[in-house]
Amino acid sequence: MSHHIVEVKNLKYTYPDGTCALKDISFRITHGESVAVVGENGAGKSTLLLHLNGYLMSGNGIIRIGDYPLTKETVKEIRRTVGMVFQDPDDQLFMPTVYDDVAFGPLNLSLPPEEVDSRVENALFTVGALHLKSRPPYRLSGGEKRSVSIATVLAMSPDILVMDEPTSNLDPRARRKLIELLKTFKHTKIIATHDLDMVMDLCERTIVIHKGQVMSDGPTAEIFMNQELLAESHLEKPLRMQGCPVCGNK
Amino acid sequence: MSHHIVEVKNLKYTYPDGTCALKDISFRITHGESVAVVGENGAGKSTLLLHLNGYLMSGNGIIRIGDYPLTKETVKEIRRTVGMVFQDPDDQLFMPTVYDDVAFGPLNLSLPPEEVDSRVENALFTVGALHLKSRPPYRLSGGEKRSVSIATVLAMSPDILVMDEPTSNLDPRARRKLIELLKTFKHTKIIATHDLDMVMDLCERTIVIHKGQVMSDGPTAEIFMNQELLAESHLEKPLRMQGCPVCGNK
Amino acid sequence: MHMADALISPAVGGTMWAASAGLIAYCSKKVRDDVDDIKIPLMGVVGAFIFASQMINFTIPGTGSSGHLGGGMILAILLGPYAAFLTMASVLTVQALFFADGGLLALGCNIFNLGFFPCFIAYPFIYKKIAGEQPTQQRIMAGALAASILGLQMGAFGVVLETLFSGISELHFRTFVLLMQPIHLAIGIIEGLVTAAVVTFVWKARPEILEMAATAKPVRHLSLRNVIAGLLVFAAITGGALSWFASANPDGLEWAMFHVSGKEELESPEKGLHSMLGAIQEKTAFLPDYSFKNPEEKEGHAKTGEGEPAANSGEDGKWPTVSAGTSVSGLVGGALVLVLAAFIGFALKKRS
Amino acid sequence: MSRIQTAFLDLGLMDTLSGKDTPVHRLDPRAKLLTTLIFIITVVSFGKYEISAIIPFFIFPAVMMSLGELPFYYLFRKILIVIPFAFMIGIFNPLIDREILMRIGLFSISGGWISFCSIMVKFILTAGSVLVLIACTGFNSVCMALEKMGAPRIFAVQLLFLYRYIFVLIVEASRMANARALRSFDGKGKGMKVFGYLLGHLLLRTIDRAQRIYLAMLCRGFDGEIRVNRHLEAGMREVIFTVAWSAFFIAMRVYNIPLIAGSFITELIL
Ligand SMILES: Nc1ncnc2c1ncn2[C@@H]1O[C@H](COP(=O)(O)OP(=O)(O)OP(=O)(O)O)[C@@H](O)[C@H]1O
Ligand SMILES: Nc1ncnc2c1ncn2[C@@H]1O[C@H](COP(=O)(O)OP(=O)(O)OP(=O)(O)O)[C@@H](O)[C@H]1O
Ligand SMILES: [Mg+2]
Ligand SMILES: [Mg+2]
Repeated sequence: MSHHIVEVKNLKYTYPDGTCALKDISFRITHGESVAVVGENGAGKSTLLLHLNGYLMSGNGIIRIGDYPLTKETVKEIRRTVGMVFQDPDDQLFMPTVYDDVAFGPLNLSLPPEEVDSRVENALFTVGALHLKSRPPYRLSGGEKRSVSIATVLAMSPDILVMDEPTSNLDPRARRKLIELLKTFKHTKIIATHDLDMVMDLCERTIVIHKGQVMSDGPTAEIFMNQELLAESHLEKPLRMQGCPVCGNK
Repeated sequence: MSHHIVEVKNLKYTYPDGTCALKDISFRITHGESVAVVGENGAGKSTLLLHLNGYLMSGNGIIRIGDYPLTKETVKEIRRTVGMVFQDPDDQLFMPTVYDDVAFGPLNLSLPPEEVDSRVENALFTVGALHLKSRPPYRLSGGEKRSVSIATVLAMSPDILVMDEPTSNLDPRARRKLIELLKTFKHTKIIATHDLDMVMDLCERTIVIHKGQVMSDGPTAEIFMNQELLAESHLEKPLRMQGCPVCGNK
Repeated sequence: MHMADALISPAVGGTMWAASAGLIAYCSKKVRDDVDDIKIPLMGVVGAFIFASQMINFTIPGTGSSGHLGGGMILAILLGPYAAFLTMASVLTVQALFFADGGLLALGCNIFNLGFFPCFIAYPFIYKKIAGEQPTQQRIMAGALAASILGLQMGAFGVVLETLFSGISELHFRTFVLLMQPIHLAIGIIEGLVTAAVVTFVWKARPEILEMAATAKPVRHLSLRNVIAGLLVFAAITGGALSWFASANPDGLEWAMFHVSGKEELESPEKGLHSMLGAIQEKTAFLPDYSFKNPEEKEGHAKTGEGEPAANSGEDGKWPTVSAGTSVSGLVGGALVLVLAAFIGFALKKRS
Repeated sequence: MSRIQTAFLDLGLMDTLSGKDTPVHRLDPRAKLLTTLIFIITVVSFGKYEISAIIPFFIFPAVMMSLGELPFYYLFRKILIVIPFAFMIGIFNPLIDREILMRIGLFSISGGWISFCSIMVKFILTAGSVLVLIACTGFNSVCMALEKMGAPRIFAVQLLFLYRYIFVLIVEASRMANARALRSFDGKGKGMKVFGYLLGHLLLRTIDRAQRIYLAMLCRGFDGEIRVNRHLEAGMREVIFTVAWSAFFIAMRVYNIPLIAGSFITELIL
């Protein structure tokens, strides 16, 4: 079964205004892998992620999710398989209560009410936010919002989780909790981020994007040891690898 | 001369809806100090900063900036002394071009046009953004926006810089450049942030806020060594002090 | 339902420009005097919100087509009438300039149709009355629905009148009204429902936002008497402009009557029809005196005007020669000039 | 590509075009605004059966477009997008006004068709000239010009704010629409109710943003008055530009050049 494979081949994308955001991207992610997509501001990370669930489609290049190539016919099926978590939870939480929000996707799949209910409870339980069920999302703290926005995606029981900068704006503990949470998931994970320390904790593999091209693709540890590569793509070693300024460790 | 002193005594604040955001805050910051304000989401950091330039005023407690207590009469004077950099540069850059934006403050001070002009040039030069002068702000990258938003504040030649989460949403290189820039300033700096690694680089003193109260106030290095304190206030050691997971250094 | 430049005459466009400019000046003064400075950024940002929200669609139940938020009513509820009018005017200006959606000359008409009616009629006299001081969800719902429908009906009627007075379209008053009003009833209902949904959402989440707008003092100052007085002044200006226009073209008023009342009733006296058709040409002329126009052209048009009923009665001998001659010349010349224009453009481009 | 993204791109592209540096771009915005207005008024003032006399007016946008290095097809496509309303109103003319006004050989053309064509030509000209104005002037400059020409300052400032924050809010709105689309299936979840919630949330965020902006303004000494350190300079160039074009428009309005040229040619041939 190749159900959770993500394959991108020679993907190119130019925004209608002529900005060439993706020049030539190819990679293959297999079942259960956890992959980071890193690169400077404007490198094309978000554009790439938007292709994975068919929000953007270009004639150029091939995307396969599981057994299907992504086409107009399969996009509906594929959106169930690929769950996307946005950078700003406020973009994702628009219903009057947390419950409604998490139930929004399953209801649109026309599932029976009991099934919807159990999915919502499960998803909220998994992220540890069951107690927020009846709260309106705009009254939640940043960390709580983030957990709920992940729950909205989990409730669709996706096989692949795609996340755009999930740790931004969280306090250290909330960030840590999120990392722990994500570690427990067995899904295939694709995470675009600037938080390279999280990458070290979560992803065994890293893809570096630079000006719309794959600049490097390999084991996370190797990539972060490559000083030149990092400098060229506006990155730095993860902070933890930079040595402690107090005790002077390198 | 006690011009750049910031003193807060027994400050309390309750939002009109009844949320008690600040319970009892006191501290004193002297000329040229660089102080971090840290704490979990919702601890009250932003609320505290909003008091320092008189946007929020409560009958309870005393705030002194330089020689004056902050009151309705002195607030205009004090707003010149305290420059505030917001978390989202889009909130701060509201004029049609970078030049207009940086000139906005000096023009409100009714300075003569040549003086305004030279201040704008100076401020933009200081942050290394002179070449962006005639660009509209929505055409700037995240890092550029941040630099310009600092220039808008510098053009008022404030004595005290107050910043709310200045490194959020920047890629590693842009973040590094910002830290280098801030290091060169001789102003008194007060920075609310979750980026504890930046705190280590920039601030010799740290104030930990927890549930609207000052939980700890002291040299940064000491505070970050206090594991218990950090745990209680939802913080962690800065990542660089957590040891490298690759080579196993602690 | 944005009016386009091509559908209005300079007189109508100018009058509506004057009216809207006057209202903008008046509202600016009112907002200025309002002590609340925060209105300045708030208006701009909420205007941007209206703009952005118009780009998101929703599916209209049962039809499969999609709709979006129009804006005037929700702005009035959020900002109060004066600030809302200014904001609506800016939204329309951006639409006109960037998307050519409603032209520069027609901007006055559009601001009046989509800004004045919702902000100064529907909001104070419908919404406020229904929603009352202590709004409930039902009251907000009913108020927003009624006010949106009424505002749009008046706006649509404005479009009808402006189009007819401009005399570019052949549509009869009755047909046009029967066309516009029901379409805008549907649009109004949808707009009302959406407005109500958004307003109740905000009201539940952050009631203080609506209270802020409702208690802002300008609203109280807006009395029915002032509005009626304003409308009378406007009517006087319009009337003045139109009668200036009519006196310069003696048949103008008659022509307008003819259009408004429909063709049939006035058709019987052949003379009347002739002079009217003749008047159509003059009416839409820029400078009302013939002497400014090329006599030959006038001749040709006048002839065609007179020749038409003659054609019906079978004696179509004389006019086609003259008219065809001029028309063919016109076409040839037009094509020539068009080529010339393209050439000029091309040559300049090459050079630069 | 969703509508909202297209709109954003449109704005962005128009804004980019207006940032070019050509002789046309360098002109004072007031001159261009005034000239465009005169252009539109003269075009609109033509009788409803006139077509050929309007044709010379294409020279103005053609010249502006080439001097300003503006992409013709792009602007033309933009006009086509908005043409339906004028088309819908205009198309009644051929249905109602069937009086034959013109015969060319075997073809007889009714007044309705002529006036319909006239509407379309006028539409292309007026809409086109507005787009050309923005593409070679920029919105901010047009606002400044409006203010200098007597529009209330608060209105001009408000326009500037609106324009500035369109760029921010459209991105926010499109992300929300995007998030909704990814969890909607078979058109479910795109109804009015959800739309209301979506906009409600966006509105709350927008109002919060307004509050933060206000605060940022206060911090920089805002006292209810917006000041700008910029002066527009209109020199001889601007005067010549405006007067020359206006004279041209009025001349074209008074003399039907194509007709004169055409009769000259047809006479030569016949
Ligand atoms: N809607 C759009 N229209 C035109 N260009 C766009 C659009 N969205 C993004 N771009 C451009 O495409 C390029 C890639 O953008 P993208 O958002 O994918 O970068 P990113 O890697 O996600 O950056 P960040 O780290 O800042 O999120 C950038 O140059 C950007 O300016
Ligand atoms: N406008 C407001 N009305 C009511 N309560 C508010 C308002 N703004 C903030 N609060 C509440 O006041 C408390 C302190 O908020 P504040 O924004 O100061 O926290 P913070 O330390 O800046 O958090 P973060 O790290 O998330 O920025 C929180 O409980 C918050 O919910
Ligand atoms: Mg991104
Ligand atoms: Mg904060």
